[in-house]
Amino acid sequence: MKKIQFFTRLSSPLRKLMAVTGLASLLVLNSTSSAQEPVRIAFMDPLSGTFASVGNTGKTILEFAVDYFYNSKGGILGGRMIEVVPLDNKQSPNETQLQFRRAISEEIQIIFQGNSSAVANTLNQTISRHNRRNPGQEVLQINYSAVDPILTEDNCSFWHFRFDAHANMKLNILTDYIAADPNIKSMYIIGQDYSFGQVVSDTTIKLLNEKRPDIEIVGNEFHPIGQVKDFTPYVTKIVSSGADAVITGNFGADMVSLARSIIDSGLDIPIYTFYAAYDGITATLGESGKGKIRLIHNGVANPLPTEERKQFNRDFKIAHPNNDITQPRIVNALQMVVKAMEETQSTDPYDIALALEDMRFTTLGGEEIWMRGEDHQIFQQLSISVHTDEGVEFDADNSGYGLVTEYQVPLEETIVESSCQMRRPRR
Amino acid sequence: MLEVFIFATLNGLVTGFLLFMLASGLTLIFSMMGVLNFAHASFYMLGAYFAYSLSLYFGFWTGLIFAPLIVGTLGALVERYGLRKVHASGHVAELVFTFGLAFLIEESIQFFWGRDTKNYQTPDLLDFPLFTLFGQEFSAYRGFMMAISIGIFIALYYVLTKSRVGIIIQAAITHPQTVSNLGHNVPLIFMGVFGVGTALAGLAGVIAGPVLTTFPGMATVLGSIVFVIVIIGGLGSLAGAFIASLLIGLLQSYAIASDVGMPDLLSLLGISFDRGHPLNDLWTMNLPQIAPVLPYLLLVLVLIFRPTGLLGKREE
Amino acid sequence: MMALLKKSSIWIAFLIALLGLPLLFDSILAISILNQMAIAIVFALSYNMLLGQGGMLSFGHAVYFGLGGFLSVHALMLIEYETMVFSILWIPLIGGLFGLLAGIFIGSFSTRKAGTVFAMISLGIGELIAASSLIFSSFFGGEAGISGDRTFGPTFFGFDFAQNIEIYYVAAVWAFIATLFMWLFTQTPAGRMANAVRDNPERAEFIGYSSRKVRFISFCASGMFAGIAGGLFALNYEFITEENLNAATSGRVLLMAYIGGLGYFIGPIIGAVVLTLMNSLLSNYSELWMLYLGIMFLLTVMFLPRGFAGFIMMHQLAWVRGNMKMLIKPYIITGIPALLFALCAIALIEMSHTEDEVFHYLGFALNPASPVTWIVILAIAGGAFYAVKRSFNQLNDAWETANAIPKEEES
Amino acid sequence: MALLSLKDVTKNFGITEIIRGVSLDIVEGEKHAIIGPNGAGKSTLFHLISGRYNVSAGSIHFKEQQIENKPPYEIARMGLARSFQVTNIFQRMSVFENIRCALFWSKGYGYSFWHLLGRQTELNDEAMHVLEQIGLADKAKFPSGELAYAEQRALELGVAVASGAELIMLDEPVAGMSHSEAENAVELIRKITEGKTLIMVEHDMNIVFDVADRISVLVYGEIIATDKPKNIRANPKVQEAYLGEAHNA
Repeated sequence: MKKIQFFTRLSSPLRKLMAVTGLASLLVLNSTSSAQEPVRIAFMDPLSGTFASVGNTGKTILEFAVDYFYNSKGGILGGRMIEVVPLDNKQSPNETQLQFRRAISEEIQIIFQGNSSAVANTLNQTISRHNRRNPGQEVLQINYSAVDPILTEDNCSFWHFRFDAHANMKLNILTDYIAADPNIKSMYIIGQDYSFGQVVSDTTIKLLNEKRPDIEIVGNEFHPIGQVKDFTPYVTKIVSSGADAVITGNFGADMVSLARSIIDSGLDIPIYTFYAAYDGITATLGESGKGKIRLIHNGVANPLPTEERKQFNRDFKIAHPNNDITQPRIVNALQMVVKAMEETQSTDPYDIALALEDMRFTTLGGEEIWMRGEDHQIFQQLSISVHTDEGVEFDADNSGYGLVTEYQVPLEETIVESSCQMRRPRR
Repeated sequence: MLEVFIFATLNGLVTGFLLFMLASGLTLIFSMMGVLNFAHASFYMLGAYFAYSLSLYFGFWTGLIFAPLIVGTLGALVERYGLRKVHASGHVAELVFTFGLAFLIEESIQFFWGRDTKNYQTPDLLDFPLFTLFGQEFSAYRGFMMAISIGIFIALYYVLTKSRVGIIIQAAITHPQTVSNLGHNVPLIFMGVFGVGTALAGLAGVIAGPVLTTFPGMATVLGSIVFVIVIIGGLGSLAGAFIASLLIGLLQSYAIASDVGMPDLLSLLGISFDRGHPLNDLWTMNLPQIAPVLPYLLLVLVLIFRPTGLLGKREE
Repeated sequence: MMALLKKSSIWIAFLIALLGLPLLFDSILAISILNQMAIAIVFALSYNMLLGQGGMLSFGHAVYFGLGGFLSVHALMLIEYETMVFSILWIPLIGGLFGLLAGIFIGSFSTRKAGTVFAMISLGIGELIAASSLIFSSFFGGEAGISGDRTFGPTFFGFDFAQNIEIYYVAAVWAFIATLFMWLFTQTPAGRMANAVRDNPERAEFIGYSSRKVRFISFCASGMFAGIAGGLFALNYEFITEENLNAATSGRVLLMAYIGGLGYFIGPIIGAVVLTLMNSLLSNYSELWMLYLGIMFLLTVMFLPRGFAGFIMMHQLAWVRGNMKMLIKPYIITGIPALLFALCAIALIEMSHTEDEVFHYLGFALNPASPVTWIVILAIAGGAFYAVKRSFNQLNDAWETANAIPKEEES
Repeated sequence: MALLSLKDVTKNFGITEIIRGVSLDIVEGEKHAIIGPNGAGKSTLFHLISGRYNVSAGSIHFKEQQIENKPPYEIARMGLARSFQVTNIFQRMSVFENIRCALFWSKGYGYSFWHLLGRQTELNDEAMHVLEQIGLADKAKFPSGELAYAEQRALELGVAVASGAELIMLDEPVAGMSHSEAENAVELIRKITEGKTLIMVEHDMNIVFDVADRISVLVYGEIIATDKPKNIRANPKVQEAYLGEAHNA
């Protein structure tokens, strides 16, 4: 019996239909056939719905980088192109499951995913389960942005690699920075009521207690994620608490609304954040946020250290004038995965995973980064940058405002212990 | 504590008045046409986006005037060419229609304006603190929001009680059948009310956009709350909607401002649980955390004990 | 005997279709979609018990689905830790049981009235439970949800249910049983009185029935079947999150039932199948698929008020009279330009959205930057629109003739 | 002994008193008509007896049991059935289903969800029998909402009497019918209420005097007379208050 691939070939009747209606006369027939089968990698993030802007930017960066480094230069592994397959998970754990099944149905074995730790956790569990039950069809999770520490600690997996510093690493550096500021005597913590918000809260309290016991935590607030109309009532509490600084793990609209409410209330205190830049946030904060908003992130912001990195940004801007390189770690992840493939001359996830372990790699920005083998966590320099319009060579949202690095910590100082007890598959 | 209370009250009032601008239109539509307009908050969002685009070229004030007009026209068109057609298939069909409309408006906004947050700013003219109390500023823009909302309330009250059209509408809210029997052009009234109702929602969007952030999710955040207000206030009662709007605005604001929770209650009762208790989540719950669901709790309680709503004059 | 066979032939066909489909569509993706369909069918049918048969418009039906699912995942965990040992085949029963319990509890106060009051209580309850699921994270697992593993239970004739195809057969059998029982429910006094109360709650009281109690029974049964669907979900995905009991899920089931056709038992089944397919396949082709879904949905509500099933049933009369062939030609004549118009509209929307220099569409490479492309497509769309408009009257006439009462039948 | 007994029944809506102390005994087997000018409170009285409204004061006994302020379904279960002035059937269900639903309770099915209706031969035969009685057997599968007006009225009657109630209350059963339709309807009423107790509200005096054994005259919420038809015709009070007026009109 003929196996019917109905679901993936739906368009062919339509194609015929278009052909008979005579449209063909003015159109060039498309020809993307290549000699060798492409290496397919999935990009699974929200591409529609509320969170879509972050996902679409990430997709654009990955696709651009694939083209920039490899496809335009004849491909990898002796002439194979890389094909990025976008999978829209709408940032929902449910949809992630469905899209994962689509990925394995199309025999994709590498999945890039970054947004939402809840999704990353789901994907991690799903992949572990799938790989255990289907030996020979394993899938690799390339996590470029989900920062819940548990992914490389208690729930660490051989099939998961993280290319971003996790929340505790970032908070470790951020609290060092705060602790060094003698003007800060009290701190207000506010966050979305979900796992990352809670990690930020718990860890901040713990670390500040160790580093600066004199700093008083004058508020520790959780608000429901994505449901707050108006942050002013929260800001009222911040004002009346007399806090010298605010720390928040908010992202998206919750981040913008919170920051604007704080600034609108006339409160002139620093706001320490993780995600207060790009995708419209920088433009919206604009002048009012200048010098007040600080971000902790891995890699570098302005000034970019090398000419290659600058050129990459410029070329990207030409191709995509309305997007920014928001997450250079996507590029690092791609380059390291390809390096692992080239080293092993294989696209088998198991081989790639072994090659990635303890890989040291020099990024476009000239820094050396390290993928620790024991828990699959990347280590690289961490920076704290400020939202400003001075000294910004590469701005965000075409707004003239952007991030300028104020404080940097080299790789060695970012290393933290891991409780990971990895179960390694036998081959 | 006093400053927290004062600001919580002010914030509650700002939110409450804003909610009333949405709820007033929805009450009119709901009471007269029996349509639970799920897309009402989407018109609010459209207002914010139109005003944003207009403000880029002509400034904030042009947006303030024209965006609600555009939204109102769109609303009237939707009523004329969409809802009226669906009307024959019954209330569930109408409701499902508005449900789909809300979905479509959100998607269209993402299509035309993109998915990121929009840099829609308050006008420079109002970019100063109105007053400073206990070190906290109350921005002039918030004062302006309140003034507009109160102005709308007064205007609406005046039109509905003094003008001929208003009296017909009032009658149509409480006795929709009778009014059509009296020979008034009910379809035209419906279209007008729908247009005005959505224009009010649009106006709310215009003035809320700069402070509450203009982004594609802004309708979802408000959507069902407005419903809740209309139901709590009671069918056919604008006054009820007004009271319910302020009630919910203040309720949420006070709940966030308060710091009490189960731990306080338990310690008052002298009970304590350790963290490992299976119901630990319940014992550590606090009021700010559940503030957003309070309106729904209120809704369920009101419906169980007083199905007509606070000031409702009729059921169904 | 023959009569029984004839009566049950549609059920046998349904069972064969359920069990046979994976032989036809055997890719991993197809199995995944079939699994979703089986779950969606049970869920949508359970919703129709409320709205279509009982006249209760609910905005919170996902609560019963979700609670059933959460309890089922907890049951999976109990099996995993060997607190209780039973075959995972019975998991949907646990989901159903808790759906029923939740239905009994919530129904005890929400079914007093139908109409707006009921709808609003269901909305409020839905929001309350969805919100508390995020607060009570030890039970609901916060936004990441909770997960189990279905392979730890006793095996069933050597199957350990590791593969999705195995679970599909479990789901298919359960979906069949649930569908059968839901249909049988409509054939009982309680089921018929649910219709009566939907049509006229007042009159129902004067023939001896408490409308409230009739609604309550339907409500509980509906909650139970939603719980079974939740249990199937838990088995299929081995995890469940807050999403599964929030308003979006409640909205989706309303759409399924409505688009399929509320007045017909088969309606929600059609709706579940169509929406699941669209959900899974459309997103493959365009990131604007939600926009198309919205447009399609509005068009359905406006032009097919009785859903797809209603549209099919519209042809019953023509079919009975043997006039279907009169309709085929007009349908094709109107249908082809309509399809062409839709394709052109999609092309225009996509072209205005894309950032690429070449836009690949239906096998053609279009240049979005060139006005020629735009003009040509607009021209085709215009022509197609004109063709639809012109041929529509003929279609209408054909419809009238096909459904006209033949002379001898007129009395 | 009276089958139905009203004692000083009063009903007010707000400050308006609609029923002002009505006392009335209906004897088993009698055909009783209630007449009176518009707005006299006839329908309200029906609603009070059948449980749709609660009484403000007074008591109602049916089969010697107190029934005032009980929910309609409990009263119906005791054997009191009624029809409505405005057609009040299950619009989206078939004619057959309408009748069958009306039979459920009296046949002891209750809220059963374990009896399959297709197998209840006796019940289905009974429903068909009622349909034959009301002359709608050939329309059994017809959606009831699409019946002609007179047919809907017949179905309305059928739903009321199907359960085999001992006391049947008909609220203007022939209102809105043409003369010949009304005649048929009266025949039907006679046929299906044979051997049962009947209370009816009707405006058409010919029908009232034709059908009723006794007549009560309700004026402004009070019964001014209850008597045999010929005595009512002769009663000067009635003539003054109602009949004269009606005859002159």
